[in-house]
Formats: sequence, C-alpha cells, structure tokens
Amino acid sequence: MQRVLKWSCATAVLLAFTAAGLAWAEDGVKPAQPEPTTVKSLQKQLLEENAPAPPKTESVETASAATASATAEDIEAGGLSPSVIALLLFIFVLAIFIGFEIITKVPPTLHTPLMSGSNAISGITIVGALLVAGDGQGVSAFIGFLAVVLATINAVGGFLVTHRMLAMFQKR
Amino acid sequence: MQRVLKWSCATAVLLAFTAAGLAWAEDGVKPAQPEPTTVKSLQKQLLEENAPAPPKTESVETASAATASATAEDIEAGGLSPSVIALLLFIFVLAIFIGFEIITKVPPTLHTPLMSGSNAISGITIVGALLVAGDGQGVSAFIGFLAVVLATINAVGGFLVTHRMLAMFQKR
Amino acid sequence: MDSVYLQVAYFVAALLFIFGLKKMTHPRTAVKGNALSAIAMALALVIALVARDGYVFITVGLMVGAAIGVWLATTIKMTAMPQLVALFNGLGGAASILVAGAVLMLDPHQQAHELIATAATGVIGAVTFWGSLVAFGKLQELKAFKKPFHVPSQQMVNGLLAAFILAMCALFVVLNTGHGLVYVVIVLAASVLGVLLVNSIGGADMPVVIALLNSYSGLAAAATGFVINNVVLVVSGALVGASGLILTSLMCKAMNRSLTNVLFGVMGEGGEVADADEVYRNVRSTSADDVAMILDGAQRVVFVPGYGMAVAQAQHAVRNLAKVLEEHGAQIEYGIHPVAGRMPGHMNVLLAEADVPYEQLKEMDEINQTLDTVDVAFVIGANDVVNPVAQTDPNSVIAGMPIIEVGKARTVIVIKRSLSPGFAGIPNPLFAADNTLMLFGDAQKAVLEILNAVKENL
Amino acid sequence: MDSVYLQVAYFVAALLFIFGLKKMTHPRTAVKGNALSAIAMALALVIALVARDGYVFITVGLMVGAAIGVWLATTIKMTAMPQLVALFNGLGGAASILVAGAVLMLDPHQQAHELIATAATGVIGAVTFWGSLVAFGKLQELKAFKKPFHVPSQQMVNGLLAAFILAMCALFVVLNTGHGLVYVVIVLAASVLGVLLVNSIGGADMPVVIALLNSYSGLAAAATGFVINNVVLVVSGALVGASGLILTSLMCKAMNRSLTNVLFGVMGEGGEVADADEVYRNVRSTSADDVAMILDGAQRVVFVPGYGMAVAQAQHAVRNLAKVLEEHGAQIEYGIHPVAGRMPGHMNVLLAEADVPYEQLKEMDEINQTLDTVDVAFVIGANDVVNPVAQTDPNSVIAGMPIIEVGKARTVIVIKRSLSPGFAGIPNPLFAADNTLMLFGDAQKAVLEILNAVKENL
Ligand SMILES: NC(=O)c1ccc[n+]([C@@H]2O[C@H](COP(=O)([O-])OP(=O)(O)OC[C@H]3O[C@@H](n4cnc5c(N)ncnc54)[C@H](OP(=O)(O)O)[C@@H]3O)[C@@H](O)[C@H]2O)c1
Ligand SMILES: NC(=O)c1ccc[n+]([C@@H]2O[C@H](COP(=O)([O-])OP(=O)(O)OC[C@H]3O[C@@H](n4cnc5c(N)ncnc54)[C@H](OP(=O)(O)O)[C@@H]3O)[C@@H](O)[C@H]2O)c1
Repeated sequence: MQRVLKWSCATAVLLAFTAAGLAWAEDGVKPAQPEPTTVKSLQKQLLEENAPAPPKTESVETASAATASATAEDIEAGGLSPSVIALLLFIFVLAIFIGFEIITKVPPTLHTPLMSGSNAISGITIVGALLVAGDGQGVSAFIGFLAVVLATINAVGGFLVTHRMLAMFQKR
Repeated sequence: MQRVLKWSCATAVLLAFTAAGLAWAEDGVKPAQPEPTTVKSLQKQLLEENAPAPPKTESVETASAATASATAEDIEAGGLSPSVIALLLFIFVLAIFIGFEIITKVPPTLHTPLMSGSNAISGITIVGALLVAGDGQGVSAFIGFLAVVLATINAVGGFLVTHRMLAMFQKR
Repeated sequence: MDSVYLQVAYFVAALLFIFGLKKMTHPRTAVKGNALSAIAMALALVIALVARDGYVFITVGLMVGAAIGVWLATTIKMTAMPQLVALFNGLGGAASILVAGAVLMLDPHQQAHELIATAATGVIGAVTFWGSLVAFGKLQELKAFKKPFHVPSQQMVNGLLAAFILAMCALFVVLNTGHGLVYVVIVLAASVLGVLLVNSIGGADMPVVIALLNSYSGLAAAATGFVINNVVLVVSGALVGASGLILTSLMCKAMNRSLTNVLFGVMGEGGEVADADEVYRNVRSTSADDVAMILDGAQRVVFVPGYGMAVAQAQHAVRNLAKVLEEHGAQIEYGIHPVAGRMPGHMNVLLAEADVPYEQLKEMDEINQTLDTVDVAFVIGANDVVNPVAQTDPNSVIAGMPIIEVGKARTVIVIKRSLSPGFAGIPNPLFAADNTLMLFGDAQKAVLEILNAVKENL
Repeated sequence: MDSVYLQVAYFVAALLFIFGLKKMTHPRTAVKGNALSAIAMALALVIALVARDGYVFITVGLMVGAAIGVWLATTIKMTAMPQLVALFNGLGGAASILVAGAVLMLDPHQQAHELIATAATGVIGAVTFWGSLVAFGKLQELKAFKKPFHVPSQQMVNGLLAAFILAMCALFVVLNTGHGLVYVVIVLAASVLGVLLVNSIGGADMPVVIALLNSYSGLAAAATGFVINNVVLVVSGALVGASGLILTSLMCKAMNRSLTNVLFGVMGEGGEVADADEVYRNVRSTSADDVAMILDGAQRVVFVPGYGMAVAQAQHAVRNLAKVLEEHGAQIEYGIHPVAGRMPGHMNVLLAEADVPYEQLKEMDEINQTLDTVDVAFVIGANDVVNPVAQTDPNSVIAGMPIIEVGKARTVIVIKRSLSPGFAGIPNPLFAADNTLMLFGDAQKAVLEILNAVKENL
C-alpha cells in the first residue's frame, strides 16, 4: 500500500512538473506565434474592466449572452494562466492523497459497494459532456449527446446498483 | 471531534462563499473605478506575449529585472483572477480536511512534539516576510526585517526543540 | 469563466464527493455516503446546466441515459454485478474520449497542457472502454470471449503498440494545433491495445482488471477535468483513481500475486499440475440425510462460501439452514476469504442480502485461529480459497495465497456439482482428505435438501 | 507571477509538510516527520529567496533569528517547554501581522479578498501574539502575571472590543484603499483583546490556550498566504490550524470541560470547596525506609507521574528506582493521564527522556482496569489527576474528569512537598485514604532516598 501510495504520488508530482514545464515552455518559447485567442480574451477582459456599469436592460442581455457563450469561451480562450492549471494539478495531488487516506479505511465488507460506487463517481465526465453537447455544430453536438447518454448510464446505474447493495447491509 | 470537524468545515465553506462573493461583487460592481494596477499588469502581459523572443543579453537583463520586481509585481498587480483565489480557498479547505484526517491519528504519546512541531510549521510566514523584507523603502523594509527575525526564531527554534524531544523517543 | 458562484458550487460538489466516500468507511453510514456522492453528482450537473443553454438535446440524452441506467441497475441479478460494473466502467471511459474529442473539435487551438490532457484522456479512455468490454464479455461468458484469441508474440505487439501510441501523443502535442486526425489515431491504437491487454488475462482475474480499469476511468475523468478546467472532475477523478488502485493492490495481496503477474498472466504456467485422478482416488461422497445426522450433535458449524454460492444463489438457503441449526443450539459462523467469489467483498454482499447477522461474519485470519474446535465446516461452492496446495506446494500457481484452513475442522462437507476445478484450474486435495465428505449437486438444491433432512430428523 | 517552476516547488514544499505531519503519527517515524517539515520550510525559503534579490538585509535577519532560535531551543529545560512553545507561537503571530502590514504599505490598492485576508491576519496575529505573551508570562510565573489584573465587567469590555474590531475590519474592507491607519487600529484593538482574554484564564489552563493560539497562528499564516497568494502558506497554515483545534478539543475532553468553560473561566467558581483541614485530618506520612520495606514483597508496582515530576526533574530517579525493582522481580508500569503535567503528552516526553521502555507506558483506561491487582502505586507529584472527588462530588470544579483510580491499589504512596493543592486548587481525599501514605519532599530527592533504602535493604 505504502509503495503504491509513494509511487502514485511520485508520478503525480512528475506529471505536475512536466505539465507545468511545458506550460512554461510554451509561454517562453512561442511568443512570436500569433495567439489570437489569448489576446482576444485579454482584450475582452480589459474591455469589461474599464467599461462603466451598463444600464439595467443591457446588463440582462449581456448576462444571458455570457451564459450562452460560457462554454464556447471556456474552450476558445483555452486561457488558463499557468497558475490556474498548476493549482488544479496541486488539487489533483491533494485529492489523490485524500483518496488514499479515506479508502484504506473502508472495511473489506464494503469493498464491492466501494468498487461500484466509485465507478459511478467516475461518471462525473457527464459534466464535461453537458458542456460540449448540443453546441449547434452538427458532429460535435452529436458526439456530446452520445457522451451525455453514456456517462448518464454510468452514473445513474452505478449509484442505483450501489444503493441496492448497501440497502442490504443496512437492514441488519 | 466530529463536531469540531463539521463546524470548522462549515466555517471554511462559508468563508469561501463570502470571499468568492466579495471578489465577484468587486468585479461586477466597481468597473467604473480606475484600476491602474490591473490594467497595467494586463498590458504588461499583452506586451510580453506579443513581443518576439529577445536576444540573449537582453533576456538576461530582463530576467534579473523580473526577479527583482517579482515581489513588487506580485503585490502591485493584486491581480488574482477570482478563479485563482477561489482555487486557493478550495486548497485551504482540502488542507484542513487532510490535517484532521492525519492528526487524529497521532498517538497521545506524541502530542507534545506535535504541538511544538506544528507551532514550528506556523513559522512559514517567513516566506511572506522574505518577500517584503528589504525592498528598499525604509519603513516597510524594516518591518519586513523584523518579521524575518521573528518568524525565523519561531521556525528554527521550533523544529530544533521538537527534534530534541523526538530524539528521546527514538532512542527506545 | 463561469460566475464565481458557479465555481464555488463546483467546489462544494467536490467536497461532497470526499465526504460521501468518507461515509463509505462504515456499513451503517455507507448508504448515506452513496447518497451524498449522488447528490454531489446532481449538484455538479445542475451547475453545468445553469452555465449553458440549449437544453433539448441534453435533456433527451439525460433521460435516455438515466432510463437505461435505471433499467440495468434494477433488473440485474446480484451475481451479475461484476459484469455490470465492468460495463458501466467502460461507458464512463467512452464518455471521456468523446468529451475530449468534442472539445478538440470546438477549439483545436489548445495550449500544451490541454493537449497533454486531451491525449491522456484519449489513451486512458480507450483502454478503459475496450478493456472493460472484453472483461464484460468474459465475465458474462459470451461465446466470443470464451477463449482468448491468439496473437503471435503478444508481448512484442503490445510493446510496439504502446510505443506507437506514445509517439503519436508526442506528435499531437508538438503539432500544437490539436490535430483531430492524430487524436483519432491515438484512440484507435489505444483501443486495440486495450483489447489485446485484457484478452490475454484469464476470466477469473477479471475483478483485478476491473478495479484497475476503474482506476483508469477515474484518471480519464480527471484528465478531462484538466481539458475543460473543471475542479469537480479533477477531484472526483483523483478519488476514483486512488480507490481503484487500492482495491487492485488489496486483491493482488490477498492472492499473493504481483500486479504484473496478473496483467501479463503467467497463470496456469507455474509448475506441473498434479493429476486429478491421482489426487481424487479416495474421494468419499455423501447424501443430505447423512449430513443431517452428522449435524445432529454439532456444537460449532462454520460455512465457507465461494463463487459457487453466488452462481447457485444459495445464500438464502444457507441462511435458513443456519437458523435451524442455531435453534438447535449450534454456534454458527461464516468464514469469509478476501477473494472468495469474483469481486472483493463479494460474499459479504450476498450474505448481507440474506440477512446474515454482521457478527457471524469472520475474516479469514480470525476464523483460522479457531477452526480446530469446529465440528462441521461447510464449503459451499468454494474451491481455490480452501485449497491446501497453496500452502504445501511452492510450485503451485496459487502458492503462497493464504487460505481458509477448513481441513482443521472435525468434519468437512464440500458442496459442489462435480470434481471440476475452480478458477485456478488445479485439483484440490482437500476433497480427498480423510475428514472430508463431498455432497455433489447445485449448492442451493443441496442445502435445501440438507435443511429438509435436518427438519425431519427432529 | 513567479516562474512556473518556482510555483511547482512551492507545491512540493506544501506536500512535504503534509507528509511530514503524516510521519508524526508514529514514534518511530516522528523524527523523520519533523525533519521533513523542516526541509519543506527550507525549500520554501530557498524558493522565496530565488524569487527576489537584495540579500544582505535578509541574510542578517535570517542569521539573527536562527541564532536566537538555536540558542533558545538548545538551552531550554524540558520543563520549560510549554512556555517556550507559547513564546515561539507568539513570535509567529507577530511575524504574520508585520508581513501583512508591510504588504499593505507596499501596495495599498488591494482587492476585496486581499483586504479581508489582511484584516484577518491583523486580528488573529495580534490576539495570538499578545495572548501567547501573557500565557508565557503566566507559565514562567513572572511576577507581573501572578495574579490576573482586574478589569471591571470584563465580559462586556471584551464584547465591546470585539464588536469594535469587527466594525473596523468592515470599514477597512469598505474603504478599499487599504488604509494603513485602520490596520494599525485593528491590530492595537486586537492586541488589547488578546491580553484581556488570556489574562483572566488560570495559569494551569494555559496549555489549552496555547494549543488554541497555535491553531490561530496557523490561521494567521494561512490568511497571510491569501494576501500574498502563496500556496505553501495556505496549506501549512491550514494544517497547523487543524492540529491546534484537535489538540484543544482533546484536552478539553480529557478534563471534561467545554472550551467556553476554559476560555471564559468558571474555574474555581463551581460549588463550595471542602475544607482542607477537615479532609486531611487522617493523613499519615511515611519515610523512605518504610517505603523500601513495603516495596520488599511487591509484585506489581505502578508509577503515576504528574506535574510535580516535571518540576522536580525526577524522571531519571524514577526510572532508576523502577530498574532496581524490576531486577527484584517486580512488574513495573506507568499510568499516564492524558492531562497530567502541563501539556498534552507531557509525561510521555519526560519518561522518554529517561529511557522508559515504551511497553511500560499505559494509558489511563488501560491501567485503571488492572489497578486493583497492584501492590504499590506511586503518585509522583500528581494531584488532580488522581483526585477521587472528580468522581464523587458532582459539584466539584473537576467533576466528571476521568482520573487514574490509584485508590484501588493495595498501598498508595504519594510523593509531594506538602499538602498544598494542585492546579485545580481543591483538597484531595486520596491523601487521607486508609491505604495511602504520604512521603513529603521534593520528588527527585524523595525517590533517590527510596532508591538508596531499597538498595540497602537487599
Ligand atoms: N473475489 C475476488 O475479488 C477475486 C478476484 C480475482 C480472482 N479471484 C479468484 O477467484 C477464486 C475464488 O475462489 P472460490 O473458492 O470462491 O471459487 P472457485 O475456486 O472459482 O471455485 C468455485 C467452485 O464453485 C463450484 N460451483 C459453481 N457453480 C456451482 C453451483 N451452482 N453449485 C455448487 N457449486 C458450484 C465450482 O465447482 P463445480 O463446477 O464442480 O460445481 C467451483 O469449483 C480464487 O481463485 C480467487 O483468486 C477472486
Ligand atoms: N497536561 C495538560 O495538557 C493540561 C492542560 C490543561 C490543564 N491541565 C491541568 O493540570 C493538572 C495536572 O494534574 P497533575 O496531577 O499532573 O498536577 P497538579 O494537579 O497540578 O499537581 C501537581 C502537584 O505536584 C506537586 N509538586 C510540585 N512540585 C513538586 C516537586 N518539586 N516535588 C514533588 N511534588 C511537587 C504539587 O504539590 P506540592 O506543592 O505539595 O509539592 C502539586 O500538588 C490537571 O488539573 C489538569 O487539568 C493539564
């Protein structure tokens, strides 16, 4: 166990280094390349921050537009500052650590429900699926739709079946 | 224990909400106010990203300049996107959780060393002190110097005294 | 960037997953834990829905998925649980591939770290999906998967394939415009790798494979999280990754085999298998009536269930027999081997279903200490987990695996349909031991017969 | 933003803190754990140094601080540990105030969340610093702190002060230009509050206060982390915060008092204190020679140490006596009360210093179960932790506190200098019990006398 823990943490740290290094390299090495998206998003930010507070009606419109384009922007901007991605990686490592701490305490009796329960949790991709599904453009929308269906099966089915099992344990 | 855990987690979450809400409110409410620092830093970013890679010598100069001004910029920019501060808050909560998980497992025998050891850890403010100390301007530099001294006493003394105690345990 | 409030809600969802898992550490709170995780998922879903519009397509997708999920989850038999988990797991992996692919289509200009995450999602997701499907097929005992198809010099093919995938990933990142075609190639190659890897692993090692693939599907979700910059995916993916790894390692330990040994299967290659006819020369069989007579004076009775109990769904019958014996003053216990059955904790789930009191379930180490004071030990459809060869023959394929030492009991009654071997494919000298009696037949039927005989005996 | 590599190094430092604490969960690995934490700190330091220049001032500061720290840590006596921790703790809090203040001077234009964090640092840091100083004074038994100075209607003053501080914090955030003066006012007000709060708490409750202030100093560091956007500060601050809270709660539980009770001190107000002369009418005292005779036939001997052992530094003498008795065939154990002494685990540290074998240390619940088979129970400078009043008188100030029930032993020998009370300030009927003998004197001297007498007896 100890060994697995160490090993996986080392991997995670390594991953973190690699990714961070790459993100950095990209920042440092390719400045000459046009980066339309980043610049665009920055401009937008500048705009937003300097603009005076818009009148009421306009604000509502902007808001709805913002929701509508939230996904697109998320994806388009691609604009993680290296810091956010680094923090996410750190959170990833912390979560693995927490996972190990907690799960080593699950008693053998509950290992089957644990397996199916954590399998259900991995259906969380559904959140990603929701963000890409139905974005209008034919193919990607359909792919997103498919992802929604598959992930939903995984999540809903997984939680239900786990519940069925656990309900048996609780009777006693 | 359970209660303390719940309570402190709830507080942390509340804190997170409040801070995030404020950060958001600030973004939304005060756009009319001039925010020289943010704009400046953004412009700098834009500049950096569009500039072609500087020739060698210049690069060295820039680098050293960057290190020199790292602190100033950090502070000046004030420029956490709400996302980074939010991630930090999340990390804070995760760390508290990890702390509870780990520390409830420390046996009573080690409670005194734990107390003095974690006290030493709180000397980590030294990192903050280093960043502000000796930044040239008289008063703040002196304050920083004082902070460095105090935090160092806390950290060095704390770890040493803990080591002294623990060394006794290890003999056996 | 979504509104900060949405982001904070995502954090709360992530924390709920953690607390949900924490509640899984005790049988009494486990139901709540599962519910918490489900709530966390629902919360994350709602947030994601609020952050966008255009619901029609999505709602249909959600409904279709939920309907299929509910149907599968409620109609499945408890014995088919391993396959079902494998199937669900595969679907999760597939969803990850699709999400990363769709994101790539919407915005091919990704940053380096996003490209890395996308490639990782593709590889891990594809291996998970196809590996899980093959595992499903094997566990469901589908014809096509009965025998692993032969691939010449498999190890080399796998190695080359892996190298190819790595090269493609490097290309993908270096190209730096998110070349969709490269992504497709990566996914296809990883799919082949997934099939090949799992194809060569024996059907009974599937639980280990599933736990590992479960871990992978978590990592795939986390990788997707890095692609779309979402903290819930990162956290819950990491939790699942850790959980799968731990379960894998526990199972390997309980079988005394290394993970490499399981994955690159030397199963059935170790040592020469003893001749079954030779071993089984002195087997004595018995009848339900005889068993009832033996039980008459028994003070302590231990049941050791195995995969056969799951197949025969004999847990209720066993529980009833135990009840009757208890009424006659016998002390009842169940000896649970950590890898009895086909999933970790498999026996616990079945016996919980049959309302067996928690205190009567003993873990292997505990029951082994008192087995020599036991009058009658019932072996219900178990085989490998009670095979003394694990301790006597260092060349055996199960050498070193800890077993439940039923042989120490005064009388051992083994209920199974024939003398055919268990998953490890080796004969079991226990069946021919002096104090062992075989009761041939389906476990459920046999136990019910014993039950009737015992009742008549009064 | 520093280079990404620096950031990642910060992460590694934060993780090292976590692993360091994790290693604190076992005596064997604890030294390594402490070293890991120290390494983490050094790493964070180096990173911070790399990220800036202008070393002269800083190096001087580091050297001065390190020199003072080393000097304090190496010259301090183990009995003075509590005060030292209090002092260190206060310095950490002060450093946090200064850092946040300096940042504010350098850049008064902070965002809302940074202002919140700055104000929080000021408040928590100041309470920590001044509270710790007062605690230090009390534990060091400095004249000025001997008696809490009286503040008219203290509770109300505290309340008003707290309200004022809150209002100032709100103003500070709303002003939104980081008004330095307001920060100074906040710090000053919080300083007064810190002094007042701790001033009214009894000297013996200081350990609880210190643990709580330790937790605060962690939170102050975390708040500073939010000001300068640094992940190491956030993580390690959170860890320290959690650790302090847990220790506080454990101590309160062991004393069966609520935290509010400790902080807003009703200590000494509960019920009427029994008259000491009345209680101590039948006290019998003894001599070292008599004790040696009693020990002659003893099979099981238990030592129950308390704060007096720490004061007299008697642990080595006790250990030597125990060794001699062991050589004569007696079975030796130590009964450790969770709040014996003045810090949690205080006795363990002292006995570890004297090389007492780990297996001989028994926790309260364990030793209580077998005390009735003990021949001689030595109470070495303990008082409250063996006071039966806790169980017999529900109106007592220590009512409900679990105790070590030495009264159950055949003979109890209490070593202390007089009949003066312990920290709770109440008489102890144990001293007058039929099976109790008092041996008056300094614990170290008395034990050495017994040791000599025992040796002569042979
Ligand atoms: N639990 C896990 O997580 C896990 C994971 C990986 C591998 N495994 C492996 O799985 C094996 C589990 O051992 P085990 O002893 O439980 O099972 P086993 O060794 O596979 O033996 C099961 C026995 O049940 C009998 N059986 C099948 N259907 C039956 C029915 N309807 N009625 C009565 N008997 C029936 C079979 O004999 P007949 O055909 O003669 O009836 C067979 O010998 C171990 O080798 C373990 O390493 C388990
Ligand atoms: N450990 C913690 O974490 C913690 C935290 C908070 C509060 N407390 C409180 O501290 C108390 C600890 O109980 P305790 O029984 O260990 O100590 P105690 O009740 O304070 O009694 C200590 C006794 O030691 C005697 N003593 C002092 N110096 C001595 C010397 N040189 N030689 C011999 N005897 C000496 C004193 O009597 P003489 O003056 O007559 O010698 C005194 O009665 C409890 O009330 C507990 O609630 C502890």
